[in-house]
Amino acid sequence: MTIPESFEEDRRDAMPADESDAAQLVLDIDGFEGPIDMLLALAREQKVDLTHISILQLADQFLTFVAEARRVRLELAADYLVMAAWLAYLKSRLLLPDPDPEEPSGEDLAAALTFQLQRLEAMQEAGTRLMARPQLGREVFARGNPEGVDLIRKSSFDLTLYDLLKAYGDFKRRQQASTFHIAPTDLYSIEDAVKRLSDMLGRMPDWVTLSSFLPRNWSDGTITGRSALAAHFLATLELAKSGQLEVRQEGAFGPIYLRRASPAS
Amino acid sequence: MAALPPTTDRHQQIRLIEALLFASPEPLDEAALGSRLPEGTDVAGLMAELQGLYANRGINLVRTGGRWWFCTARDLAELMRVEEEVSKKLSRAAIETLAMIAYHQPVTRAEIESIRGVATSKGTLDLLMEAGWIRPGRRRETPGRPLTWVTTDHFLDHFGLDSLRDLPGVEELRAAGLLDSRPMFGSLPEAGEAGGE
Amino acid sequence: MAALPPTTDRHQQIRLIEALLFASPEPLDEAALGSRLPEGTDVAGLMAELQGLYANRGINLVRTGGRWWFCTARDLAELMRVEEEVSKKLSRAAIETLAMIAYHQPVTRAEIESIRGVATSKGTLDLLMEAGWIRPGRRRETPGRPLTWVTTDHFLDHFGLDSLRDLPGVEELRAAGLLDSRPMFGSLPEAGEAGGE
Repeated sequence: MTIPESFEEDRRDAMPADESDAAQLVLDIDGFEGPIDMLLALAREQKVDLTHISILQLADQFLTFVAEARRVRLELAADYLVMAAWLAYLKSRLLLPDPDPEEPSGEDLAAALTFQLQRLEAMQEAGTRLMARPQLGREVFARGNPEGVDLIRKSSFDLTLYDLLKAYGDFKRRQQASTFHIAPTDLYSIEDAVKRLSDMLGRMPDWVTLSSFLPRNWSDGTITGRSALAAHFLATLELAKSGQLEVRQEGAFGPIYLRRASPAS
Repeated sequence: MAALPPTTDRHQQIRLIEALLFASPEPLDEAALGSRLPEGTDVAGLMAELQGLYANRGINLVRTGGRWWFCTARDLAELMRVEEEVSKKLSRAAIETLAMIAYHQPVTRAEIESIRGVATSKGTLDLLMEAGWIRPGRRRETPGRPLTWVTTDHFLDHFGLDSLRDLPGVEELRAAGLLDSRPMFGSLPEAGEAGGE
Repeated sequence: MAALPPTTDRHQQIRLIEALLFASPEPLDEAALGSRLPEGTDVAGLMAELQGLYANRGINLVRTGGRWWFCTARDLAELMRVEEEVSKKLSRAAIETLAMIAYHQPVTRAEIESIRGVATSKGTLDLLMEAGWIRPGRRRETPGRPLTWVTTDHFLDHFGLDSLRDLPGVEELRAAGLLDSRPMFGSLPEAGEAGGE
């Protein structure tokens, strides 16, 4: 890595110290900007041009790292787990004959990964080169005390787009803060939903949609309305689990029907 | 490029003095300049040479109160004098009002007041109109036919926007960090989100 | 003393340009300079001559983003360098994000994330925008109409670039196909929600 760790902004919690190599690697995760950045660092260790790296070896190294991290119970960001799953898939595609001509071949996938690594490397180098240029106010200076000549016909108000957006953002935030001040007390609890469903089910022996159980004025798509829906859905699962209720759904996103569990079934 | 250590060479010494005076927000005396040069350097001699170099230029090197500075040539003063406009800062209320009009246009003054929750002074709208950023739009066809306000083309020019559609929406402001909501509720989508259009 | 009307004489024209650029708090384009000179004046020719006059001086005449300004000579950087306050140091994430925007512009946040393979932490874009280096560009005419980000003229000034074509290595990167911001394969892992925060 050409850039010292002190540049990092996305530090994760420090890991407990351990003598093993794995812990050493684990400690190093602080130095990476996500899984592709880590893969790039591993690839550089192969000390060949990125187009000639061994993708298999790279995948193995990464998978070993993830396995070790799990062994020492390090909580990895989801990005790393997704990448590990993808690399395992890539590995299988590289090692096994292609089962399905419709899907991209292992070589195609490896090429895509190589490109991704090259592209990130290019941008990391570009960033370094950019920052190495003489910068205004650091190595190069404009006139220290310009008298000012108003030449360009422009508004005399000193307002940038940033100021404008910031003002709107601040306003929105204040508005949200006041909205949310009372919102939490309106959320529907699962306990309430279980109680409500249990009370009503006794009177409804036949299939009824879940939504018809929702309290009036709570099915309007607001946060509180959605909290009622979520609470009632969880309550449904809870009651089904304890055998008090049967649930039926025709297909994904279809309406959910419930009825009192008949003692016979 | 790696320059020669400039302090050893007379030409480089002059160049350094030139750059230092140019970048300094205030005039510098010879002691201050000398502190950037090797001990024993003939600063006064260098200054005289530099002054000569600029004698006929549009910028002159002058000394007042024992301190040196560059200034524009006196004889150009007549041509340099332009209607000197001081750049003014807008009040927070004015910036917010402009943001409301930008995001909610066409919008009436009463609507701006109800969104912001405070009264808008007539002066604020006048100021924004004077800056050329807003103009009256159509009247709203409601009782009292109130005037609406919209932004101008000059508004787009000033902020480097191609069209009003290029104003970031609320979600994008949030994503850019301009709307750091409290973490607990940050993930909850807002009820009845207006989307900032 | 009353000077000759300087606009009729080439030397005086150059002196006036010199003084105007020297006094202006921001870079000026040739149109702005030309508006102070008689119609039909060869401003570009005058600029070339003036630039030549300052080529070896401690102050140089430079053009970035199509606008002219004086600044201290690059080769004096070592002697002029001011230590940055620690707070001004950019994070690696911010530098990388700035490079993505500079080289891939206009680029959406999702594209930046797909190239970096990690979610953009809140505040990174905010920071770059506050520095005056980036701004929102046009929306992409694709589903969701995402906002794009582009660099500003101030970005060019700050890094001493005449235009985006002068970004270090940009032609080689383009020729190597590395400035393609499309995701390569749908099957490549996308930056997850959880990453990088």
